[in-house]
Parts: sequence; structure tokens; C-alpha cells
Amino acid sequence: MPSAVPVSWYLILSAILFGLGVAGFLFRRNIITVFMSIELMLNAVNLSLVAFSYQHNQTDGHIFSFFVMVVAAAEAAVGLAIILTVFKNRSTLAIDDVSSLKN
Amino acid sequence: MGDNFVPTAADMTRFLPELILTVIGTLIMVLEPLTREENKSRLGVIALAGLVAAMWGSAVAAADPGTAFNQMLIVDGFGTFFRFLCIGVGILTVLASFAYLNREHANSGEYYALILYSIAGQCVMVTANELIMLFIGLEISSIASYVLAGYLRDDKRNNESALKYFLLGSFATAFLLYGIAWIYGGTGTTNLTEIHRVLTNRDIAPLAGIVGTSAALMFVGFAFKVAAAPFQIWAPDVYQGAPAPVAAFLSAGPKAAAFAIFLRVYLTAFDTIADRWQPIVVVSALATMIVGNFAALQQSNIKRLLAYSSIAHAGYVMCAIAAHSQIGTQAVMFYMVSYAFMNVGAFAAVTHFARQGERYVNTEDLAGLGVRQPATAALLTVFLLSLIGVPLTGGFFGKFYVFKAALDANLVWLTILGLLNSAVAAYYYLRIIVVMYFKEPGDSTANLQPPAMGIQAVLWGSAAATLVLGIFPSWVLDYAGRSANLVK
Amino acid sequence: MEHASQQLWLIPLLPLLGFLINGLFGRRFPNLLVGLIAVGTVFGSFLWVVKSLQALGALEHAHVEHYYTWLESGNLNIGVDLMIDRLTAVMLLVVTGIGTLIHIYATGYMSHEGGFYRFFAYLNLFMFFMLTLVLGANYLMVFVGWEGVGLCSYLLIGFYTLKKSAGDAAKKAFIVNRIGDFGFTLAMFLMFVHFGSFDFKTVFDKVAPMAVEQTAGPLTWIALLLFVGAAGKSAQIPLYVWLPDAMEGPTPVSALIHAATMVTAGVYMVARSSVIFLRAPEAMDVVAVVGLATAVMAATIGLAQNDIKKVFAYSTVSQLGYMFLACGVGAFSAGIYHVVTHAFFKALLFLGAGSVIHALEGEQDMRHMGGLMSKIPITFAVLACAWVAIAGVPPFAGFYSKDEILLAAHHHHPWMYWVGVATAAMTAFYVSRAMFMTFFGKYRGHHHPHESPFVMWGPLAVLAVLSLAGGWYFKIPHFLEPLFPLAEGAHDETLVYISVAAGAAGIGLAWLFYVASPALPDSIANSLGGLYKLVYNKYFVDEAYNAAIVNPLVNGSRSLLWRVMDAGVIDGAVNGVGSLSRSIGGFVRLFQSGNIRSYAAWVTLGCVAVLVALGMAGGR
Amino acid sequence: MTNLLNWVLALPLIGFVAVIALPKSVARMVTLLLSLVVFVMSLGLVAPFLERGNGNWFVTDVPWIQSPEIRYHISLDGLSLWLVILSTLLTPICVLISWKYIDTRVKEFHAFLLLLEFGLIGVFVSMDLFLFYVFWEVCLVPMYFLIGIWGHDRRIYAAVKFFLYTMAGSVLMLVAIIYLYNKAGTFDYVNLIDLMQRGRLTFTQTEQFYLFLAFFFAFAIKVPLFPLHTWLPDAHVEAPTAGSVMLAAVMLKMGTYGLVRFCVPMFPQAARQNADWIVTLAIIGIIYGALVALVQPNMKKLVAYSSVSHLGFVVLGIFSFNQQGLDGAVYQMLNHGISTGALFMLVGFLYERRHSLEIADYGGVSTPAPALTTAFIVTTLASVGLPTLNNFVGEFLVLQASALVNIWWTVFAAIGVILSAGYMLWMVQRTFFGEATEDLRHHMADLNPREVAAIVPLLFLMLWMGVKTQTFLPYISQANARILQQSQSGVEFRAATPNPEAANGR
Repeated sequence: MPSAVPVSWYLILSAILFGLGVAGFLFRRNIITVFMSIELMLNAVNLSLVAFSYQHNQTDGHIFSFFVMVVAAAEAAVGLAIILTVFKNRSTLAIDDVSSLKN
Repeated sequence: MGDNFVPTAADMTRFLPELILTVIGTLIMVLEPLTREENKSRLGVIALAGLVAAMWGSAVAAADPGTAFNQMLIVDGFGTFFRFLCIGVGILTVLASFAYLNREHANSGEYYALILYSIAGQCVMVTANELIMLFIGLEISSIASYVLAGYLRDDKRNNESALKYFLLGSFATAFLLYGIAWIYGGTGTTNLTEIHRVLTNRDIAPLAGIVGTSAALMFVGFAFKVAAAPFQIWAPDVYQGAPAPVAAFLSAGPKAAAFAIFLRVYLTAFDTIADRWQPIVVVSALATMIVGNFAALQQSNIKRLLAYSSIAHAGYVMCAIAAHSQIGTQAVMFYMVSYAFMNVGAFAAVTHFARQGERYVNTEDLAGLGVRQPATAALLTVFLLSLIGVPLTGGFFGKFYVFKAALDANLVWLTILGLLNSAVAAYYYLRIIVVMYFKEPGDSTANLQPPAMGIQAVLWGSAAATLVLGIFPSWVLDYAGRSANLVK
Repeated sequence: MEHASQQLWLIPLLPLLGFLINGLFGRRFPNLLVGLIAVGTVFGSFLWVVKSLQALGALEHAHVEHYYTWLESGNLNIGVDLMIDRLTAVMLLVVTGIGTLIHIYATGYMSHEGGFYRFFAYLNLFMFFMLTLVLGANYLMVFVGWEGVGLCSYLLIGFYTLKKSAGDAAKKAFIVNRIGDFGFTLAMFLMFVHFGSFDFKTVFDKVAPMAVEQTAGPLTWIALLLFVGAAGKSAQIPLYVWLPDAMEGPTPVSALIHAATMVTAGVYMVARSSVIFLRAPEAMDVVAVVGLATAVMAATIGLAQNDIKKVFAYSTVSQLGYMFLACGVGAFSAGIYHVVTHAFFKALLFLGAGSVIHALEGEQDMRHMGGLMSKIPITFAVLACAWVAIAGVPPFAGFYSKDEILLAAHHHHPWMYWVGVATAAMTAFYVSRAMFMTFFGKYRGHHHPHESPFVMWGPLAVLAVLSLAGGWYFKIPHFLEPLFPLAEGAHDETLVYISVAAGAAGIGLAWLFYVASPALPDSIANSLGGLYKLVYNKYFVDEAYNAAIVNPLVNGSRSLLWRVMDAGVIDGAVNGVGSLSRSIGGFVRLFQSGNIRSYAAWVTLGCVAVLVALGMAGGR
Repeated sequence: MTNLLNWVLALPLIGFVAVIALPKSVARMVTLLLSLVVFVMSLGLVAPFLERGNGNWFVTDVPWIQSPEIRYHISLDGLSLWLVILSTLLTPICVLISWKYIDTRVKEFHAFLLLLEFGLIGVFVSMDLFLFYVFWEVCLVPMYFLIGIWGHDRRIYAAVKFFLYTMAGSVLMLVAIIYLYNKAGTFDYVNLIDLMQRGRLTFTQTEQFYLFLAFFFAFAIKVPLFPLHTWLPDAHVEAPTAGSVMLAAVMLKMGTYGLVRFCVPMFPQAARQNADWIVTLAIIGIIYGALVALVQPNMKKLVAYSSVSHLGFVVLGIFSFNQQGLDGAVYQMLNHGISTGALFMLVGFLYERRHSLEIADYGGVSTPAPALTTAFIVTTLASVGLPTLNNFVGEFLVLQASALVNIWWTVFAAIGVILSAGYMLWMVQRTFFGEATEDLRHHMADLNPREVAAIVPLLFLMLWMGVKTQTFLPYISQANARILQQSQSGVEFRAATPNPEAANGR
């Protein structure tokens, strides 16, 4: 594939996605959305990994991104379970309501 | 890769502890539905056996040091040291957990399995020679511990603890991962030694900005895991909300492993830019100590107090990392051992008197423990004195070596402020002693049962270890010293 | 040392033995045994003094005995050394001789008091320290005795432990003495700094070749500081205030300690240090002026006191002033002469007063006496001897010594002589007043006076003889001539007549006031008004001291130092660090809001900070 | 482990373990006997000094930790000899005076007392800086518990304050110790001094200043030097009698001992350069402590402030840098130990009878309790520095030493001597003289044989130390002479351009 699109564009996109993920975590109030923001951040990283891997002409980055996906899946499984128990106990998914442990 | 894709016997030997832990963990999961409710604690015994076996496995692996799986893992003295440490913490945690689980009627195999998995992850972390392995180990350890933190599904505190730990943990891990991506992008490799080689070679070294960005992002991840300022913010809530034995585990095992990779990455891969990250570690160390110690001053909940204390201790350890030297590494290794014993011991005592539902977790609830249960009180006193850093305890030598390393690196002000901080810390530890011994016995200790066997074992064992470390530190220190130079 | 050891240590040690025996076991002994031990040990000392003096002969040179090293540190070496020279010999005889008499007297006087054994134990302990003071061959030994007699004085003034006033007086005596000792110790320190020793011989040998200091130099400072010590012990201005209060003690104590022996220690010390004083003329002037001022002031106060012991107490202060006047004008031997004669007649006055008080079962106010001449004739007779002696009637004891002093004063500065004469007149007046109020006229009290037993008046008789003949018989100045060369100069007969006449005038005036026309004093007192009040109230010195020193010190310490400085500032700072730490902790805890998103914000902010610090810094 | 000093050091530790292990009923007896045995053994420590003169005797020097090299190096010289014996003497006495006073948790009390003795002896015999620090901190723990468990109403505040104050000082000392090690490669005191003497180990002026300050600060808190003294009144008032006695008699000496042992010979230049303000603080402490003592309504507090005053003399002596000063200071440490220890003990006796420490609650005690009164007065007199009793000797030497340096120091310090008579006698008068109330008479029994046994040795020592100073002083003198010589040669060596101010010690 001719390098019609420079690697730096991917990286910038990745950085924007990552930043959006962070912003999502910071500004969304629903736990599920917040969790999705984390997924977004991981995928932004994946994009970077793949781009770098492509630049270096290696497969390491690709493989790494698969690992990240696997881990993300595992995290999702566990995370959603945790979110479920929280919902069961508190009947709310507003992240700001889960703040009884403090100071 | 192609020709030796199949692991060799040596690879497997060097991977033995992780294999044992995973196999036994899975075995427990399989046995779990087959075990009757009243026999569940037998699964714990299996877990104990597994941990002991893993220790043996570590010893076997250590007998044949070297790399495994195409240099993805490295079995060296440093890694082995932390493997032993993490597995040891696991043993203590399991011992302390029997009573807890029985009393909460929450005995199940998952708990033990999760601990084993988490430790397996930590073992991977500490022997990782490569960023992918590091990430995977970290995640294995973390995901298991997210669940452990929320182990009692119906307990609101457990839920909240787990949720916070999970969300913030994943959030921080994303930064770490992003950092890994950048250094991979900059150097074209994820192998730590390779990265080091690339970074030292002027011709092929990437832009300093890329290396710095990557180091900074990874710093976020590591500092988060060891609860160093300004990323310590999750720790008090999580430790307070988690079951006491789990809090003990979290504050010792994953933390030790995180420090191990912190050291390994920053002293190998990022060794060349040490003069750039050192000031940040210094500031972070100072902030961590101050935040931990001062915030602990006003805590009445012992679990939360110990959480802040564990932040403060992370700060001391950061001082040794800031020293950026072999004796600094040695000091970190020694510190983590002594810290593991005294902290797990203290949490075990908390587990004991908190009783069902963890109703008694305030300092005031300890009133009269010195009269009602002199032995327990005396042992807890040993841990507290060690946490203060009174001589003839492990904590003292830990601090001593840490600050000696810092002073050796000419970090005079850091040392002075650090030690003054430890004087501040004395106040809140002493308050617990005050309540135990100087206050009139109250209702809270009136009907306290004697500690269960497992907890007794943890208390006595940890206290003995704390004192031994305080009187004959060389036994551990020499080993740490010999292993510390392998890092660089 | 030409002479063999005389075992001088036995002299102080015998009373110490008495102290130990009576102090440890006296409680179980009968009074008679206690008395025997006490008197016996002191009398033993007296005998040993006599024996030693005989063995030592003419005492042309000082006889020193070294026993052991008390204190050695670097080049500082202090031995337990005792010494006898002529000055010591005089003092020794006075102390042990009069001491014995007073001990005998006390066995009678104290026979009805509780704590009989305790009293004699203290008294013996006093003798031990007094003899140490006199015998010491270096300043530190003198200081040991000096402090020791102060202690015994403290214990004996406060002997009546149930009386608060006694306790207060005792404490006051000790503390005021401490102020004097402050000077004494500083003098010693300076001495060591300059001469490297405390031994009399070494120090004096080094001082002797030094020139007379025209301006204040080390010698002047040493001399002045020594005098501060002397002023404390010998009750001179401004440290005399303790002595009148010291009369709270039993009367034998007043006689022995606060008249005959201890209070003259200051004079002894100044005389002992004459080598230094003679080379510090400015210090000498100070001594003379302070002595004279004390003499006058105490005499005026004595004029208006009604407590018989207070009168004699102020008299003692006044007479001590005379002695210092003598020393100050260079007539050391006259000073010591007066020490001796004063010891005779003042001990007699006090013991006689004690006898009166004893007769009246504790009454001390002269307004409640009168007409006792016939009721206790022996007491009157012996007191009359003291009366003539102190009033300066020739040829009795006081006349000789006072005469010497006044002549020397005239030689130094004539105005000093005239003030001294005025004081002599006042002295004669107040003693006569006391005698007239006590023994003449009508009895104004309500007790039934009875004469004292023989053990009490026996010693009085001996003292009476000494008061009458002592001055003429013991020519102290000649005896001391090797130490203190007599001042040359014509013996002006006129001056002697004037002083005798002044004494006579004093007696006459007193007779006029208190026998001939008893209403006169009151009307004069009324007409003088404020002045009388001032004198009657002792110039309000105690009150002034309290207001100017004691109260500010105590109140200042309490409110300023303790409450404000210690509890407020220092401990406040310490606790402030504590509460500051807690507030820092409280502040830090504010970040722990419990809100996950805010936590994430912190993580993000931290990340940005680290990125800036690490990433950007490297980008440059 | 064959030499006597090791046994003297080890027995209290063995006792500590034994008392914990043995049943409660025998705790007192075991502790008493054991501490007596230790005392008798410690008397044997004098032997080599008598036979062979001054030196470092009973040296044990074995490695403890390899890296960094920390050695179990202990020995005894004239400086530490009497302090060790003071510790061993007071421990059995403390058991005696606690016989009735301590009736709760008897076992722990005695265990802590023995642990304290162990720590104290250790501090005085350690020849390795690290070892010294270890013992220094070890002392802290038992005293903390003694105050906190068996103390009076505000014991918790006092105990924590005591611990934190000391800790704050000692961490700085730890920094300095580590710094020294990093620089010299050894913790060994003898080695360090030797290296300095031979010029192998030198410091810049700044280095020396900060090192000195770090050590000094730790010691000054312990002394305590004004204005770091406020922990002392609280600790003393709240501690049980035995705690007060040990604290006043021995523990405060750790600070002054440290000054003599470490600050003066190791950092001679800095010590001399800083002498001015240190002496000023010492003198302020002397006068200030005395004035504040004057107005205390509480006996223990009064005695505590008097300690501040008395220890000012010790510091003054040390920083006079001459033989008399050091001798006087060390002698004064012992004196203060004996006489203030005895004072606290006697106040404790009063407390046991009347359950009050307020002077106002007493008055006229001499009538029902003459022996107690006598003992108290003798002790008081010792404390106010009456010649023939012990304190005089120390104060005299110190004042003389300061006079050799600067007579004004002496003038101001001597004011403290005047004041001491004031506060002590005032207390005596208000407590013992006057009419006793019926209630007081009823409660105030005279000394019993046990109490006599506890107090008489101290009274005897007061007299002996006042009259026969040669029993003690020569050994102290010789040790001090060596320290002084080390400190002087250090100054000469390093002062390439002699600093006139440092040279004459002003």
C-alpha cells in the first residue's frame, strides 16, 4: 500500500481518540458510558500500535493490539459484572452517586 | 521466531510458578461446584498448597536463571525475589482469609482462585522483560483484584470499592498502554534491553520528546499502581471498601509487583534519561509522603488509616527509586519485604477484630485490646512500631536503607523531609497503641473471640519476620544486594 | 609546716559527731543525755582549740594541715585543708567558748520545748560548719562552712515548724544569704581566673606584689564581690532584711548565730582577705560607707521597736555596720576586736532577753514588761553589764573596740567619725530604752515572772564578766598585729571624750524619756508623725523589696513566663505544629471527594503535569 | 559474650523476656532480684579502672550487619562508667518504689522497666553510631508505655508528646549518621574519631555545621534545652513515680551524654562556633526554668522545671570547652540523676499517701512524717547546691569553667543558683511546715522500711558524692581529657587560617 496517508495522521487521530476517551470519562455521568470511554482509549492505543507497526514494517504491534483487544474483552466482562452488582445494590447508574467512601 | 516457536523445557521451567498457580487456580474453580458448602475451606488449603508449590517452582526456576519465550520473560535474582515476595503475600492473605470468609458466609473457591490468578499475574509482571508481557501480567493481576475488591456482591462498600478500582485502574492502564505504544513507535521494539540499546545509541535514538512522552505516560500507569502522588487518589477508597484481607493483599502484593516493574522499566529502558525522570520521582515521592501521612492524621477508620499509611510508605520507597542506584534498588527490595509483613500483619489484626460485616473498624473500637487480648495487641504493636520505624523492627531497616540510598544520591532535603514525615507518621500509629493500651476497655472488645488459627498464624509469622528483619536484616538484604545489580 | 599535725580536724568533727548521735538517735535519749552530748562535744572542741593553740605557741606563721583532695579537675585542685593563724585563733576561741556557754544555757532554755534533740543536733551541726568556716585554709572550705552555717541558720530560724512566720523568716534568711553567696562565689571564680587557686596562701602571695589599684580592676571586683557575700551573711545594706526576721528562732539561736558568731563571718572573711582589700581602695570605701550607713540606719530603726529581740536584732545590724566601717577604713584588727567584744555583750543581751522572755513565758513585747528589776534580779544584773558594755561606757568591753573603730574612722575621714558618734549615741539610747522599759517602772504584763535556773544564769554570769572586762583584758589589736599592722597616728584624747559623752547623752535621754517622764516619747512620736512612722515601720524596706523585686518576679514568672511564654508561646508552637499538621491533613482529605470523575480528573491533571515536566522538557 | 559488660547489658533483656514469660505473681520479685544482680555486677565494672586506669575497657566488637557494616561494638570508659551504674542502681530502686504504687498490669510494668534499663545501658556503652541510634530509640518505647499506661490523667497527651518530640529530633540525627557513613564508610565511633584525628576525614564548614546541628538538635530535645523543653513537664507530671525517676535520673542524661560523646569531639569547630547561642539558650534555660518552677502549684511540675534549670548547667559546662566544664557537666549529670531522682521518688511517696500533687493540698507534713521530711529536706538541699552535698560540686565546676571563658556567663548562670533556693525552699515550707490538717495527719504515715531502703542509698550517695569526689571524678576527668584533646586537635588540624573567635572559645 502506497503511503498515501502519512503515519502521523493516524497518530494524530489516535491522540484525538484517546483525548476523547479521557474527556468522555471525565464528563459523562453514566457508568456504562464512562466504561465505554475507556474502551475508546484502548482502541485509540490500538490504532497507534498498528500505525507504528506498519511504519516499522513489523508484526509486533499488530500482535500487541490483539492482546489489547483480548484484555479489553476480559475487562469488559469483569467490568460489566461489577457495574451490574452496583446497579443491583443502588439501583442507579449515575457515577456521581457512587461516592460514599470518601475523605 | 518461527523455528523455536515451540517452547523449550527451559522455557517451561522458568515459567513454572505461573503454570502452577494457573493450574491450581483452575483446579479450584473446577472443584468449586463439587465441594459442599461446609467443606469450601478445603479449597483454601489447596490454594495454600498451590502457593507453596509455586514457591518451590520459583526456587526451581531460579536455579536456572535466564530468559524464556524469546526473551519475553527473564528469570533473574530480581524477578525471583519479587516472585517469592508476591507468593508469600498470597500465603499470608489466604491464611488470613479463612476466618473472614467463614464469618461472612462467603466461602467459595473463586476467592482463592482469584488470588492465585492475581499472583500469577504479578509473577508475570516481575519477570517480564518485555512491555507486552508487562501489560498482560499487569492486567491479569488487576482484573483478578478488581473482582476481589468487590468480593461480597451484596456489600455496598465492596461494590463501590470494586467499581472505583476497576474504572480508575483501567483508566490509568490506558495511559500506560499509550506510553507503551509510543516507545514502541519510537524504538520499534517492546523488549526492555532492546529499548535500552536503542536509546543509548545516538544514531537510532528517537526524538527526546517521544521518549519523554512515553516515559511520562508509563509513569502515570506505574505511579497509579503503586499509589504514588498525584495518582494515589483511588487507594484510600478502595482499601477501605474492600474486604480487610483483600485490602491487605492489594496493599502488599500488586504494589510490590508494580514497584518491581517500575524499577525494571525505569532502570533499564529509561535508564538513559534518568536525569530527566529523577526530579519527577523526587517530587512525587515528597508529595506522596506528605499526602499519605498528613491525611492519615485525622482518620478514625483503621482501614482507611492503613490505606493512607500505605500511600506514605510508597512515598518512602519512591525516595529509594529517586536515588537511581543499585543500593536504591536493594533498598526498595528490602523495604517491600518488610512492608509486606508489617502491613499484612496489621491488616490481619484488623480482619480479626472487625468481626462480621466489618462493624468494628474504628480506632476507638480497639479500646482495651491490650487488656482483653494482650497477645493480639502486642503483635499489632510490633507491626505498628515497625510501621513507625522503631529500631529492631523490619520497618526501621527498611527506612534506614531507603534514606541511606537517597542520601547517597545527595538527595539531602528529600531525606530530611522524608524522615520528618516519618516522625509525623508516628502520631497516627501511636494513636492506635494509645487506644489499645491507654484507654479504658470498652464494649467493643468485650465479646471479642480469640483470633482464629489462620489469623494467629499470620500475626505470629509476620511479627516474627518483622523482628527477624529488624535484627538480622542481612539475611534478606544480602540476597537483595546480589539481585539488585542485575537490573541495570 | 614547722609544727607537727595538731589533728585540727577534731575541732569541727566533735560537734559533727554530736550532731550525728543526737540527730540519729536523740529521739530516744532523755533530754539530759542529749544536752550532755551536745555541750560535751562543743566543750571538747574548745579544749582541743586551747590544746592546739598551746602546742602551736606564738603562731608567727599560719599552721596548715592538709587531709585529702576534695576536688580535682584540670589545674583546679582543692584540698580539705585547715589552718590556724592568729586571726583564726581569736575566732576559734570566741566560737567555741561562747558556743559552749550558749549550749549550756540552751539546755535550760529549751527544756520545755518539743524537739529538744533536734534543736541540739542542729546547734551542733552549726558549730561544725562555723568551725569549718573559721578553720578553712582556702576560700572553698570557707564557703563550705559559709553555706553550712546558712543552712543551720535556716533550720534553726524555722525551728518552730508549726509557726508560719518562722518558716517565712527561715526561707527569707536562706534566700537573702544566697544572694550574698552569689557575690562570694563570683569572687571565687574571678580569683581562680586570675590567680589559679583558692588557697589563701597562694592567692595572697600572688596579690601581695600587685600594685594598689587606682581604678577598678580585678582586685576591686573581687573585693566588692566578696563584700557582697559578707553583706549577705553579716546583714549589711541592702541585704540586712533577713536578720530582724531571724528572731523567730529560739533565743539561744539568736544569741549564738545571729549575734555572736555566724553574722560576724562576713567581717572575718573581709579581714581574712585584707590583702586583697588593701589593694582595692575603691572597694574599701564602699565597705566603709555601707558599714556606716547600715550602722546609722539600723540604729534609727532600733529606736522605735517594741519587741525586745527586734531591738537587739537591729542593734546587731548596727554593730556589724561598725565592724565593716572598721574594715573599710583599714582598721581590720579593730573590726575583729569589735567582733569579740560584741560577741560577749550581744550574746549576753540576747541570752538575758531570753531569760526575760523565759521568765514571762514567751512575752517579747516590752510594752508588756516593766519593773522586772526586783522580780528577776540576777537577770537584771547581768543585763546591766551588757548595757554598759554596749553603751560604750569606759572601761567596759564595748568602749575599747568602739573607740578603736571611731579613731580609725576619724583618721580616714572625719565625717565618718561624727556619724559614728551619732550612732553611738543612738545605740546608747535604744539599749537604755530597752533596759528602762523592761526593768524600771511598773510591771505592765499579766504573767508571773520567775527567775531562770542556774544553767541559764550561770553562763550569763560568765558572759557578764567578759562584757565588763573583756575589752580591757583581751588586747586583740596587738595580738593581731603581725597580720594587720596598727595604723600610726596620734591617739587624740578629745575624740574619745566626745564619743563617751555621746554615749552618756544617749543614756540620759533614754532615762528622761522612759523613767522620768514616760509621756514624752508618745508626744514626740506624734509631733514627728511621718518620720516616726517611717522609722517604726523600718523604712518600709521589706515592703519595698516585695513590691519591687519579689512580687514582680513571682507574678511575672507566673503570668508572663509560665502562662504566656511556656504554655502559650512555646507549647502553643508545639501544639500549633500538631494542629497545623491536622489541618494540612484535613485539607488533603478534601481532594478525596469520593467522586470517581473527580479522581479521574486528578489523574488526568497529574498526567498532564508529568507530561509537561518530562515530555516537553525533553523536547527542548 | 564472656565479658562482664555484655552480661550487664544482656541480663535486663533476658529479664524482659523472662518477666513476660513467667507468671504475674513473681514479676516483682524476679525483676527486683534480677536488677539487683545487674547492679552488683555493674559494680564490678569499676575494677579495671582501679587496676589499670582509664581507657576503653570491656570492648566487644563483633560484626552485626555486613552491609552497611554495622558492628556490635561496645565498651566502657570513664564517661559512661558511672552513667551505667546510675542506671543499674535506679532500676531496683524503681521496683521498690513501685511495689504498692503499681497495682495494675504488674507484669508489663516490670518488663518495660527492664527493657528501659537495657536501652539505657546500651546507649551509654555503644561505640557504633548505628548501635547507639538503635538503643536510643529502644529507650523510647518502654518509656512511652510507662507514661501512657500507668500515668495520671493527661498521660496520653504526655506520652505522645514525649514520643513525637524525641522522634522529631532523632530522625535528624539519623540523617546525620547516615551522611557520616556515606562519607566515612563506617559507623564505628572509634574509627570515625581516628579518621578525623588523622585528617583522613574532613568536612567543609557547612557540612560540619549541619551535621553538628542534626546531632545537637536530637540531644537538645532530650536534655531538654530551652525552648525545646515543653515535653518534659508534661511527661514528668503524668508519668508514674518510677517513670519520672528513670526519666529524670537517666533518660535526660542521654542527651547530655550525646553532646559530650559525639558533638564535642566529632564536630569541634562547629561546636565552638555555635557555642555562643547554645550557651545563651542554656543560661536562659537556667533562669527561665527556675523562674517558672517558682510559681508551679504542682510539685512534680516544679521539680520538672527545676530539671530544665539544672540541665542548663550541664550544657553550659559542656560548651565551655575546658576540663572543669566537662568534668562539672558530667558530674552534674550524675548529681542530677541522684538528687532529682530522689526528689521525684519522695514526691511519689507523698502522692501515694495523699493522692495529690498539688502543693496546696499539703502543709505540716513534718509533724506526722518526720523521717520523710528529713529525707526530703536533705534532697532539697542537695538540689539547691549546698556544699558537702553532690550538686554543689557539679555546679561549682561548671560555673568556674564558664568563668574562665566569660565571666558574664557565670554571673547570669549563678542567678539560677539563687533562684533554686527560692523555689525549692518555698515548696518545702508550704508542704512540710505549718499546722497539719486532721485529714492529712490521718493519711500521712512516715516512711516504711521499703521506702527507707529505696531512699537511703540515694541520700548516702548525695553526701558521698559531695564529700569524696575523688571516688568518681578522676575517671570522668581522664575520659573528658581525652575528649577534649580529640576536640582540640581537631580544631587545630582543620583551622588552616585560625579563626580567632573559635580559638578562644567565644
